[in-house]
Amino acid sequence: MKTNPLEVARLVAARDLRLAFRKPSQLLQPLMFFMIVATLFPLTLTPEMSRLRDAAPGVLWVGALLSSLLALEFLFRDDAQDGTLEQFALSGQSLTWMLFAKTCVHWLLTGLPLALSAPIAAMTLGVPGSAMWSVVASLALGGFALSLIGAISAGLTLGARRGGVLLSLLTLPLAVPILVYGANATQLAIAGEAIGPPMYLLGAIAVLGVTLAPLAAAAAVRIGLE
Amino acid sequence: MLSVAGLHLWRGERHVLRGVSFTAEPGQCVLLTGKNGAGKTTLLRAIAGLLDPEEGQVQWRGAAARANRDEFHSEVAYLGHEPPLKGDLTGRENLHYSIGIRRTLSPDEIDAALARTGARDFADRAVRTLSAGQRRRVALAGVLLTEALLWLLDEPTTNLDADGQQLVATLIEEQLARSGIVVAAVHHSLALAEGRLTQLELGAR
Amino acid sequence: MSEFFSMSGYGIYLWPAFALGIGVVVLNLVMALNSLSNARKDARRRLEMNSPEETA
Amino acid sequence: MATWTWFHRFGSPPYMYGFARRWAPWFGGVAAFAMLIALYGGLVLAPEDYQQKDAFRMVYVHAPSAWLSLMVYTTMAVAAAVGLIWRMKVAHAVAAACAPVGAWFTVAALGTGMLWGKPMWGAYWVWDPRLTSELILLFLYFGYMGLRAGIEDTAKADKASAVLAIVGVVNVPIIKYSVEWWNSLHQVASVMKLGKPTMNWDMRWPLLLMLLAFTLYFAAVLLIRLRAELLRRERNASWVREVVT
Repeated sequence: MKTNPLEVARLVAARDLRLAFRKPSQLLQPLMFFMIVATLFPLTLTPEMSRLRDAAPGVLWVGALLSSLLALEFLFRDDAQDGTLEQFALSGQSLTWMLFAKTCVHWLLTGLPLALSAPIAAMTLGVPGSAMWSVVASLALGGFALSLIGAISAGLTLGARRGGVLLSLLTLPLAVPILVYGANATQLAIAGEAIGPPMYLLGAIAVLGVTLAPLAAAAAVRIGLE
Repeated sequence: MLSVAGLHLWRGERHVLRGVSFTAEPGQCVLLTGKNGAGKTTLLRAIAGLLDPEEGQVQWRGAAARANRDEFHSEVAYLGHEPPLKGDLTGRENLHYSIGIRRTLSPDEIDAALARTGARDFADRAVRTLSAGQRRRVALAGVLLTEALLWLLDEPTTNLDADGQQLVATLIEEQLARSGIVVAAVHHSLALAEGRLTQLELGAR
Repeated sequence: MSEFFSMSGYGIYLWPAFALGIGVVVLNLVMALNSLSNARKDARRRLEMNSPEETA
Repeated sequence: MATWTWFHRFGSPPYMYGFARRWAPWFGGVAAFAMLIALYGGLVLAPEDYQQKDAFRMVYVHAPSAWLSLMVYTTMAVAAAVGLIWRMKVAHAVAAACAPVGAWFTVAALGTGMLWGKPMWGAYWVWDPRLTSELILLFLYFGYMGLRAGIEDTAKADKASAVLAIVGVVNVPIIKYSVEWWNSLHQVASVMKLGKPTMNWDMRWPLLLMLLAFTLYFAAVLLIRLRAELLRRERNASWVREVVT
């Protein structure tokens, strides 16, 4: 009997989770990278908390963006090399749906931990404790949108030489809106204001991403397998 | 049932497939032969729909395979050069996930398939630690588990010992007996009953 | 005339901008023609190399 | 029926090659003529702006460049989509021919914008929303060209970059909106916006003519580049022999 879509998604997700926990170092590296980037700013800018606080949204978001770019490289690469993506593409199931599941797991393993650990970095940048929930929420939502867009670029660079740099080159301009709204939400949170408007816009991008990005990623992956 | 008509395919500068045509009925096996680089793998990948031929068509059950991709693929098992296995998972886990996304599987079915290909003894070891031949046996169990009508096998006997090569021949015979179709790229001919066999030599010009 | 070139003092910005714009226009035309003539040369060279039978 | 034959004809490389050869000089000629008249109209005939004085004449080179930068990207994405959906090789060649031209005009739009900005804002670079969007557009072009260069097989590069162009074109309005939104939050006081001062007809017709001239010019350059692309892509086809000898 043909597997139903929910079960397909569960199996795809379960496999990725199991593999990830057998190689935890790959999960932790982007996180450490993020922490190091956040540390470099006080060292290069100023140790003065009041000035760091102004720079904090930028530091957190650019750091998060760069470290999620690092993690994006692993999204499809192993699966392309060992033939797993080929089996996905030939399974008779929707590749779009399977890649969506993969992308969600990717966010769960990289974007979410990054958002959850952001308060540590934020604290060292002088962000007040009252803003922490908003920082976490904005980074989590923005990270999800970023994973969706990144999935397209990760698929597109499968067939390319020097995929790593190219992946960043493709993703960064597309990520501008996410960065703008996300950093603004963080900024408002630090100032103690409501973060509603940028969060809604970020949410709108995430919704658009959920509907369109997996389709584009599936098309990209099929091209990459040729 | 499977009909390939006038496939032309270029890889960059090379005109790899130059108008390949053949048909295969249920219970029939097509062996693709030819030198290295003659286009055996390319043809198999084009039939599977992984490559997009510039000209020509692959038809399955009388309809274009490309137009009904998902239905076509649910009846196809493709085994490439490298067994599509995750090194960090055991053979059993690999099959559970990779075949499980195609059809609902019980653990007993997996066990039976592994036993059939002689892979049960090492099915609970991480694939990374298996020899190339052992991996191939696990992958063959995967092909069995798909219950697909059409098998597309690329050098299925690679890395297998004499026993294993015999096993592949037997598995193909059984698939044909079930009215399945097998298209296989091979270097050495397989010990198969003549009547069901068609040979197609590629790159012969 | 010099009044025209000074453009009420904005000439030092205006003329470089027009030079840039026109430069890009000319450059693109030249590059396009160049790439066409290269492609034609390439094609001709290939035709000379390959004997007629082979190019079926 | 008529549209269908039209579609097939334009899908045929030799037909398209001949079409490009016939029409490129006409587009180019008309464009050059219009450009000269528009230059004269803009630099000499048009009166100076009461606020920006003669600096407003920047618009005659900045606006057409900015227009082309976006128009070329859109053309590229439409061609890419046609190529992807109808598997039309000529359309992919059109998309490939678009990218460098578009990138160059984005550079021109940025450069002229900066030269306009200096007298208006007192600095070459100000984080003006339009300049910022233009800069991101340039990065989008870079990504597109990088992806094309990174994939060896032409057919594969065509398809992958087509997906990217479509994703990019969906993103362009979102980027533009987000940049404007970002700018409105950080409104710096009394910065004069680049762009359209209120223009009377004497000022406006040279601009419209210049936009037309740039568009025709782009058509001419595109057709020339298309011929080069077609020759390169179809080098094994028999029609190439006839057109180059």
